[in-house]
Formats: sequence, structure tokens, C-alpha cells
Amino acid sequence: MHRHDDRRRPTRLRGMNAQLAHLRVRGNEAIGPYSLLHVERGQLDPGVPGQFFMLRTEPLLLPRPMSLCMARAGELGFLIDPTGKGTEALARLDPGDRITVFGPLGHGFPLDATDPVIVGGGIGIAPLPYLSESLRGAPALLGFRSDAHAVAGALLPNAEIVIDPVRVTEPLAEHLVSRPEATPLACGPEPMLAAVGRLASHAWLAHEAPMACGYGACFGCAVRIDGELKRLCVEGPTVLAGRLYVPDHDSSPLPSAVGVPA
Amino acid sequence: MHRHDDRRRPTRLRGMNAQLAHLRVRGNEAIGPYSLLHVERGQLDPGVPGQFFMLRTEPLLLPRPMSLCMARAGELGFLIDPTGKGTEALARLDPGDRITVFGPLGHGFPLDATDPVIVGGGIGIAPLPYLSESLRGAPALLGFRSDAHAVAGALLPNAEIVIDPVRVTEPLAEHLVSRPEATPLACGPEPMLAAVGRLASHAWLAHEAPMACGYGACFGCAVRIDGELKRLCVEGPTVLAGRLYVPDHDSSPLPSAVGVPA
Amino acid sequence: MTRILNASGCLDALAAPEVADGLDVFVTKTVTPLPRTGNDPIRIAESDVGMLNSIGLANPGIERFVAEYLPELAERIPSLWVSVGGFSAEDFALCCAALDGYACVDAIELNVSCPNVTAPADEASAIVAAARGVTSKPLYAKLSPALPDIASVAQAAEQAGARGLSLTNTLRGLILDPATLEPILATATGGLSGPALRPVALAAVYACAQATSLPIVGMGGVETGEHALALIAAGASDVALGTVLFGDPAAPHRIRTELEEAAQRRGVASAAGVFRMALGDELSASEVSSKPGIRGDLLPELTKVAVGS
Amino acid sequence: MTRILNASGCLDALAAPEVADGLDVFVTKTVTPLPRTGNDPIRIAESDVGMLNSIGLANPGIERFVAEYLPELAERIPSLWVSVGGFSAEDFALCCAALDGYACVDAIELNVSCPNVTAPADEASAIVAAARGVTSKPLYAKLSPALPDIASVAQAAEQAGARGLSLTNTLRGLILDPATLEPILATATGGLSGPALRPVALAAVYACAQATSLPIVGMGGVETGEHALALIAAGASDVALGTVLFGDPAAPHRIRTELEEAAQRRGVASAAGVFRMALGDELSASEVSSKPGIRGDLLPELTKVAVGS
Ligand SMILES: Cc1cc2nc3c(=O)[nH]c(=O)nc-3n(C[C@H](O)[C@H](O)[C@H](O)COP(=O)(O)OP(=O)(O)OC[C@H]3O[C@@H](n4cnc5c(N)ncnc54)[C@H](O)[C@@H]3O)c2cc1C
Ligand SMILES: Cc1cc2nc3c(=O)[nH]c(=O)nc-3n(C[C@H](O)[C@H](O)[C@H](O)COP(=O)(O)OP(=O)(O)OC[C@H]3O[C@@H](n4cnc5c(N)ncnc54)[C@H](O)[C@@H]3O)c2cc1C
Ligand SMILES: Cc1cc2nc3c(=O)[nH]c(=O)nc-3n(C[C@H](O)[C@H](O)[C@H](O)COP(=O)(O)O)c2cc1C
Ligand SMILES: Cc1cc2nc3c(=O)[nH]c(=O)nc-3n(C[C@H](O)[C@H](O)[C@H](O)COP(=O)(O)O)c2cc1C
Ligand code: FES
Ligand code: FES
Repeated sequence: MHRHDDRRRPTRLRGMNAQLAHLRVRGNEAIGPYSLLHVERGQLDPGVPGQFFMLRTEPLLLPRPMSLCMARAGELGFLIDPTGKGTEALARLDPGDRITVFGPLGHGFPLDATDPVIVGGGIGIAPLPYLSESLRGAPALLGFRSDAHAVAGALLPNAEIVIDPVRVTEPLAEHLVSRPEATPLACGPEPMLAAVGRLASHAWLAHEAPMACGYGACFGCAVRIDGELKRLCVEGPTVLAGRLYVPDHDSSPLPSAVGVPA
Repeated sequence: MHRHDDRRRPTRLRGMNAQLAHLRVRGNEAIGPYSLLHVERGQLDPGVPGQFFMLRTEPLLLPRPMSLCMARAGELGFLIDPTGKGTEALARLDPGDRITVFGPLGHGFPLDATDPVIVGGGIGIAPLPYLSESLRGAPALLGFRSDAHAVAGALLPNAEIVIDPVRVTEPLAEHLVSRPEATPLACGPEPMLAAVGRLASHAWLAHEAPMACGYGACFGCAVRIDGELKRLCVEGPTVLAGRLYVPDHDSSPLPSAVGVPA
Repeated sequence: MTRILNASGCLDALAAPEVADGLDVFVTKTVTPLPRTGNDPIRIAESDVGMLNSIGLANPGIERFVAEYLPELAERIPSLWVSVGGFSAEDFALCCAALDGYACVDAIELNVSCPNVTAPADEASAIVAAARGVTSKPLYAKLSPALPDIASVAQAAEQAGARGLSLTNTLRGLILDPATLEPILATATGGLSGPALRPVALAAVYACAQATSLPIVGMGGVETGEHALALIAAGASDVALGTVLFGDPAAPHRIRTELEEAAQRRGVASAAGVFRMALGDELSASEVSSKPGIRGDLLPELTKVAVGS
Repeated sequence: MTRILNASGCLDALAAPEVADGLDVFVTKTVTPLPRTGNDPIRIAESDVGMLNSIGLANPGIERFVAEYLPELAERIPSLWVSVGGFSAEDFALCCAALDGYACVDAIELNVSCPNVTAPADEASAIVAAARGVTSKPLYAKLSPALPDIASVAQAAEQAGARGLSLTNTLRGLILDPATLEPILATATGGLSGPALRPVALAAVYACAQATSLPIVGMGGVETGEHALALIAAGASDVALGTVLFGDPAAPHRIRTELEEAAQRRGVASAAGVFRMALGDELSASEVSSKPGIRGDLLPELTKVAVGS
């Protein structure tokens, strides 16, 4: 059973390799519609791919969760889709600006998964360059809404890219036909994750929820896991598909409590 | 009777030569511990000396009242003592920064006063350069707390300057002995104004009170005038001394309701 | 049409007629039976989330108000509401009776949330009932947000004969002088208005819009057309401007323009359309913006606004 | 000594023990008689003046809390308060009775201001009285600021046997999604915490400090030592940190340092000295800062803090 794999990983929050640091922005690159924010690493541990950091800058009251995208020497790289007040503030940062970073937080992807295949959709590509590097270029499938968004696909040089109306689950289904033991490691919008979960209940999905703290303090990030509302920042953000999409509900409409409406 | 002179002046608020303008800062000069803020004039009327403008800049919720200090062509000059959040924000402005200016507001000094003598203390010098210019260099007496503050005295080239512990009311008393008909036109801290009022109930005093609006809307600037709480921004800020310090109370301690505790 | 009013106590139309000209309705400062000089200075203070006031209902009293101020207001103001206050239901009735005969008074706002009058459910409704007994003018009950259950107070006011609600008055707040750590206001605490009130006022409007069918004048921290539109989407039919007027006397014109633009950005022709959608009404073709906004695709979601969860 | 606590519901000491280590007292999230999964997502939202939450008192219920969580907390936490909640006085009594036998529980905070329980004067005091009947542990009554007269509720709580006050809980607020104009939270409205609460909490502390002699844990929008010192000058003996912990898990250490520096800048050796001055006590020579601060001249004025007008 894959289901209990999740429980064996160390509780990083209790171990607290997470640290708070006040750092400087090194650069901010446009990658299609996204911003690749380069932050000096300070003493921070980059963590495991799929883990995240809480990023805060003026004038935000609360920090915003961001997956680590790249872990170049001395640097932390975050890929940001500017869709709201917080992500816009982060995407506007200039070199030299101050930023508060707390992490790494949560559970990353299992790097020992059997025959991993990386799956991403839209800004869900964010944690995948670091993941791909850690998995030494495992096969990767990426879906994007438009050619403009697909520019970010270049961050995963070996990836197969599809553009709307083709869905990334189409090449994934083919992949799973030829390699039924393959483990999808996926990040992307909720409908995509649900579709990946339907194809493979042993897939690992990097989920999203609004987060105020990222370290188990606020209970804001509740997501239905194992049929119960649990803190995504403590249980996830990577969760085994079977724990999110409980088999009995597989054919029913997606539970609306799961994930953030786009 | 001087007392009713005040009522004959046009109610500028009703006439509304006051206008709101979003302007740019031209410069910000240190004058001793004060800042002389130069703002482009736009279409604004500089008004009469002793009138004031409401100045607002980020991150202030409310604007701050400032007397017009100088009316060079195309410019409004304000002398600012950075003593709190608002005045500090104004004193920090750089050339090119945006500022919102509303005015001119209130009643200025009477320019037809008999044998005027200008009297100022500390930051109370602010409206006096413009007043002195309008009165073609009437005699002026200024008191300052220290040599550092007295640097601002240079804004009134013909002024006689005294420094603590000498009080400006000392040369004023001498002046009034030799010229009993002289009308003091004064601006300064509350104890100084009260002392001037005791020397000459026909003096005009530019008073202060916390103001949220400056145009009669909030009733925040209440000051005891003619023994009643009245809006200083409507009745003043220049008020005949006899209306502020009602004769029966002359010898009693200053009514605490008058003026802002330093 | 969405009307823009001033919040009571935040504008003197006789001192600043040009500012009042930008409004659809002018609301007077609260008038009480007897004249009041108001509280001792200092009466105002600012923090980074709002301002405090403890004006203390300074007003000439209903008699002088009717004799000296009302004639001039009648002449200048196309639509006039008078705010009345007091310390008992009789006080309110006395003021309402004195105003009843004046055709220029379009409505009376009952300031049952004056910081000196506590307003539990029965008291607010007793005041409305007393006022209802002496005038046939529309009565707007102005409520405080500092109530455990504002919706039930609104319902009680409706049953007692209120024709509308004004939401909301200030919250009690305190600001200390950073140097001395003493309260800045002479009364120590005062009414908190401005940005801090925004989410609180929005919640009050939302709760009362669901609990009653009364029209609501929304107010509390409105600084932009977006803020005004949020109140409308939460259930307010009209919007009042308070603290914003102090820093920006041009706010009535500016916010009116911004409000209509904000509606159009969402594919609705006017703010009034957003209000109708908040009520759950379907929009006619002419109410949909001819220039569909950037988020014209959001129309179907807008209709859910007043339903919530 | 001024103690720094977390605000209930704003820290899980078992998930983040390093953060809890910075506190003098750890307060649990509110525990209710039965387990609660809490409200549906979305449960949090941010505006420019504060944040909303509608967690809905997610907790394991008192039985599982005592069996599974308390032993580990007892081991890790030097000073532990348990917050309890419910929907009736009996609910509170049940929780308090279940905790009474545990020596590791230093105090019980009665969350009589849970957004689902209205708390008029008699109800809060009935809850305190019911709890008082089943435990001898110190009881802190946590009040809402959304009361017409918080001081009278505080007095009633004192008479019913409260040993302290926690001030304050959140205000009801609403935030709309700017794109859809729909409420962000699944429950539509939620509890407003953070900066907007600051002047309101300060007023509540001030009013209750004058009306009762109970020690007060002040909270609401504290982000810096200056904010904490303001609560102390208004009458709080201790300070709790809520929303600030989310963005700054290092806040306990930081604010403790800033708080003492803020006192010293005013010529007082420690924040506790500022509290004693707020009570009107005279400071001994050792309580005056040895390095007189920039405003050492303000000492005499500080003593007037709690007197106000
Ligand atoms: C573990 C994790 C990792 C993430 N990694 C990335 C990443 O690498 N790149 C990226 O662009 N985005 C990422 N996101 C999503 C990103 O955090 C949200 O888009 C962002 O918080 C929205 O904030 P906003 O102010 O721009 O939007 P708004 O919609 O204005 O946000 C308002 C509030 O809602 C919360 N919120 C809304 N949507 C989300 C959401 N989906 N997730 C979390 N909080 C939300 C915000 O925290 C804020 O409090 C991640 C989310 C999670 C949970
Ligand atoms: C008609 C008039 C003309 C003035 N002209 C000048 C001038 O030319 N140069 C100058 O340096 N100062 C002048 N002042 C004083 C200046 O407005 C105040 O020092 C300033 O508003 C204080 O704001 P702050 O935020 O720096 O101080 P804070 O003490 O932090 O102010 C907090 C609040 O109190 C109010 N407030 C406090 N003290 C005063 C006060 N004395 N007057 C008005 N509001 C106050 C502020 O508006 C603000 O809301 C004038 C005041 C008035 C009434
Ligand atoms: C200076 C001032 C005076 C006020 N006077 C009154 C008043 O007399 N009567 C009243 O009902 N409300 C009064 N209010 C409350 C406002 O009408 C309004 O309810 C509140 O300020 C919230 O709106 P805002 O945040 O836009 O200011 C006053 C508010 C301020 C700031
Ligand atoms: C996410 C969240 C959860 C909360 N849960 C509780 C709770 O369970 N019990 C309680 O008494 N207060 C709860 N509160 C209120 C806080 O304890 C505190 O009273 C309030 O947030 C004000 O402080 P702050 O502005 O510093 O956050 C919660 C607040 C937040 C933000
Ligand atoms: S984000 Fe706060 S508990 Fe998960
Ligand atoms: S400053 Fe507002 S009435 Fe004078």
C-alpha cells in the first residue's frame, strides 16, 4: 500500500529545519507571464522538491506560500504567477529589495518513488525544475493554457509540452499504458490534479490551499484528506492522490472543499 | 472695538477660493532643524498670510495643516517642524514626490492693522516670512529655543532675534511702550501667544489645534473663542487675542482647552 | 441609481457648499433636543488604521437648528436628511416632531448608535417606534457595529417602523500618544472611523441585507469606488462618505466616477446593476455594460453575491 | 514581569515547539466538549487592515484533547493555559471539570466570545459562574470587543469569579473577492484580527482596567514592542500575540526585546514598570531605567496614563 508511505517521512515541522530569514532579492526575471524571483539563500536549507517557503514583503500582512523552483548555489528561486495582491507584490520586487522568507516547510515529493514521471500544468510547473534536477531528468509532461505560458516549459529542458485544448493527462495516460508502475509526481490546477488522481491513485499531488502561516499554527489551510479536514501545510502540500480523492467518491463530482477555486 | 473686525472679513470657506490639487514637490531645504518644503503652485491661490493649506502625503490618512511660509512665483513654500508622524513624512519628501494640497483655508492676518509688529516663536515663524513680505518689512521680533533653531530667523532678514532664556515678549513689551498703538501679529507656542495676549488684547494670534479637515467639516479643531468651543479652521486660525483670552480669565491659569499641549 | 451621501458629522454643507454639491443627499450632523458644545479638546487623533473622534455631538439643539440652519439648508440642498440623537426615546421623538412639518426634510436618520447611548435590541426599536409615532417621514436607523448580533437589532428596527438602515457608526477605539503613552483624546476613547472599519461595516451590511428587506446606506472606510462597490455588492443600495472627505473634499465626484467604472470593469453598466444582482435579480440587456469589462466572464458569479453560504 | 503569550488558536505548540519556546505561557486553541472539524474552506482571507478567519473552532474535543494532547503538552510546555469553548454554560463547565484534575493546566481561558456564542452580560457571567463551580483553577474570561459596554461585562465576569480577562477576541468582518465581489470565506463573514483591531483592543483593555481590578492579557494587532507597550500602558499586565505569529514565527523573541527597549526609551527599566505606573504606583529607583531614554523627561506624565479623563 502506498497510502502509508506518507506517514513514514519525518515531520519536518517538528524537526524545524525551517528557519526565518530577512533576505535580499537578487533578481527578478520574466519567464512568459511569470516572474522568476531570485533571492539570496542566507543560511536557509533549500529542502526537498515540493516543500515550500512562506514569502513576505511590503505591504502584505500575511506571507504567501511558494514552492522552491530552483536551488542554485547561494540562491533560492521562486516562480511566481502574479494573480493577486500578494503574488503581484512579489513579482514586482527589484534586486536589493528586502524579503522575509520562512522555510522549508511541509512535505516534499518522495524522491524514491518507483519510475517517477513529472506532470505539471500552468504555474504548477513551479516546483518541477528542482524536482527534475533531483530526479536527474525523469520524464516530464507539461500542459499550458497558451504558447505565452508555455515559455516557462523551457525551465524543464527534457519536458514534453502540450497546449490547450490538449490536456496533459492525454500524454500521461499513454505513458501509464506503456509503464503501468510509473508514479506521477504532479503539480497544477485542481481539475488537473483530480484527473491525475483518477488515472493513478498512487500519484503524488502537490496541492494548494490558502495559507496564513504555513507551519500548522492557523488551521486555515484545511483540505479534505482521508475524508477529514486536515492542515495541508502539515500533511502536505504533496499528498498521495488516494488520500485526497477517496475511492468511493471517485466517480462523483469533485468535493468542492478540496483545493482553491481558480 | 477690535472685537468685531473679525466678523467683517469674507468667509473664505463659503467663497471657496480653496482648491484641491495633486502637486509635485520641487525641493526640500533644511533650515536649522526645520524643513522648507517647496511645492509647485499649480492653479492654487496662495491666499493671505496666516491662511493655511492642508497637506497630505503617503502614508497619512489625514492631511496636516501648514501655514504658507513663502509665495515665490509658481511655488508654495511651507516651513515644517518634524515632530510627529505627519510632519516627519512631509519633511522627508524629495523633489518629484507627490503631495495633495488643499487651500488656502481659514482667515489670515489683517493686512490693514494699525502699526503692525510681527512676533514669532519657534516654528511659529512659519507664516511670518510671507506676512513680512506683504507688510513690506514691518518690524519683527522672533524668539527661539536655541541657536540651532534661530537659524530659521534668517527667513525674516530684518527681525530682532532673542534666544531662551530671553522671551520674545520682553522686546515686545518695550516695543509697545514706545508704540502703544502697535498691533502685534503673532504666531508661536501657546504660552507665548497667551503672554502676547496679556500684553495686547488687540493683538492677532495665529492659533493651532489638531485638524482633520481644515474646512469646517469635522468639528475636531474646537478652541474656546468668545468663551465657547468654536471651530478654529472657520473662526481662525488668526484670532483677536481678546476673543481667545476672555478678560475675566486673564489672571487665572490658562484654560487648558485652548491650544495643543506641546 | 446608487446615491452618494455624506456620513453624518463629516460635512457642514453651509461651511463647504461646494463639497456638498457633489452629493446626492446631504445628511446633517446629529441634532439633539438641547444645544451641546461637545467634548473638550483634543477631539481627534490618527493611527495607521483609522482616526478617532470624540466630538461629542456638538450641535445647536433642535430649536436653533430649525430656526437658523434649516431655512438656509432648504434653500441650498436638493435632498436633505436630518440626523437626530438623544439619550432616550423621548429625545428622539422630540426632535422628529420638530422636523415633521418641514417639507425640505426628506428623511430622518436616527443616530441610535451615538457613543453615549447604548443600543440593545429593544432600545433601538423603542426609539424607532417613538419616532414613528410623531412623524411620517422615512426613518433610517443608524446602528453601531459593536453589537453581538446586529441583524436582530436591524430586524427589530424594521418591525418598529424603520424605512431604512445606515450602517455603520464608529467602533470605540483608543490611541495613545507615543511619547507619553497617554490617551490623545480628552475623553480617552473615541469613535474609530476610516480603513479599520471597512471589513466590519461590510459584514454589518451583509448581515442586515440578509436579515431585512430595508434599503441600506453603507458606510465605513470608503476611500475609493472599489470600496463603495464592495458595500453595494454586500447589499447596500447607497453609500455614504465620512473620513475620506477630510483628506479629499473632491471625494464625492471622484468616488462616483470610480464607482461606475468599477461596475463596468465587471461587465455591469452601473453600480445600481451590481446592487440588483446582489438582490438576486437578473439584469436586462441594457444593464450589462456595452463595453464588457476585463472580467465580463464573471457575470454569472456576481449573481451569487448575496447568497453566500 | 510582563508575560508574552500566544493568542488562542494562533499557534500549535506540538507542530511548532520552537515557536512556543519563545513564550512565557502557551495557550491552546479553544477546546469544545465534542470534536469539531471546523468550517469548510476557504477559512482565511486578507485585507489591507487585517485578516479574517472562520476556522470554526476545529479541535479534537475535550476527551481526546485530555487523552492524546495534554500529556505531550504537559511534558513540553512550562506554563500551559487551556482555552475552552461551547454553546452553553454547561459546555464550559464540562470542559473545565475535565481539566480540573491536571496539574499541568495553570489556567483556563473561557472563550465566551466565540463567534457562534453571543455573550451578553448575564451569559458571560453565567458561563464564568458555571466554570467556577467545577474547578478552582484561575479562570480568564475572553471577551469580544463587539459589545455595547464591555466594561460592564467584565465586571459581571469578575463578580462571577473570573481571575482575569483576555482582551480581545476578533470582530466580525467581511472581505469580498475583488474579481467576483463574492465573500472569500465559505462562511461569508469571519473574525477580523490584526492591525484593524489594535485601537479597538486598546479601548477594551483601557475600559476594563478602569472598571475591574482583574489582571488583563491584552491582544489585538500587536506587531511590535511599541504595540505591546501601548496595551500595557492602557492597563494590560500581559500581552498575547496572534496574527503576527503567522508572518513572523520569531515574533515572541523579537517583541519581548522590543518591548523592554520601548520601556527603556521612556526612562523605565522594564515593561512591568510601565504597567505599575499605569496602575498609579510610584516606581522605586531600581525601576527607573539606568540609561534614561530619550524621553526620560516624560516620567511624571506616564503616571497619569490610567487616569485619563
Ligand atoms: C504549498 C504551496 C505552494 C505554492 N507555490 C506557488 C508557486 O511556486 N508559485 C505561485 O505562483 N504560486 C504558488 N502557490 C499559490 C500562491 O501561494 C497563491 O497564488 C497566492 O498565495 C495568492 O496570493 P495573492 O495575494 O496573489 O492572491 P489573492 O487571491 O489576492 O490572495 C488572497 C489570500 O488568499 C490566499 N490564497 C488565495 N489563493 C491561494 C492559493 N492557491 N494558495 C495559497 N493561498 C492562497 C492568500 O494567501 C491570501 O491570504 C502555492 C500555494 C501553496 C499552498
Ligand atoms: C492652522 C495651522 C497652521 C500650522 N502651520 C504649521 C506650519 O507652518 N509648520 C509646522 O511645522 N506646523 C504647523 N502647524 C502644526 C502642525 O499642523 C502639526 O504639528 C501637525 O499637524 C502635527 O502632526 P504630526 O503627525 O507630525 O504630529 P502628531 O502629534 O503625531 O499628530 C497626530 C495628530 O494630531 C494632530 N495634531 C497634533 N498637533 C497638532 C497641531 N498643533 N496642529 C494641528 N494638528 C495637530 C494631527 O493632525 C494628527 O491628526 C499648524 C497647525 C495649524 C492648526
Ligand atoms: C469627526 C466625525 C464626526 C462624526 N459625527 C457623527 C454624528 O454626529 N452622527 C453620526 O451618526 N455619526 C457621526 N460620525 C460617524 C460617521 O457618520 C460614520 O458613521 C463613520 O465615520 C464611518 O464612516 P467613515 O469610516 O467613512 O468615516 C462621525 C464621524 C466622524 C469621523
Ligand atoms: C486563525 C485564528 C484562529 C483563532 N482561533 C481562536 C480560538 O480558537 N479561540 C479563541 O479564543 N480565539 C481565537 N482567535 C482569536 C485570537 O486568539 C485573538 O483574540 C485575535 O486574533 C486578536 O489578536 P491578533 O490581532 O493579534 O490576532 C483566532 C484568531 C485567528 C486569527
Ligand atoms: S497554513 Fe496555517 S495551519 Fe496550515
Ligand atoms: S479642522 Fe475640521 S472643522 Fe476645523
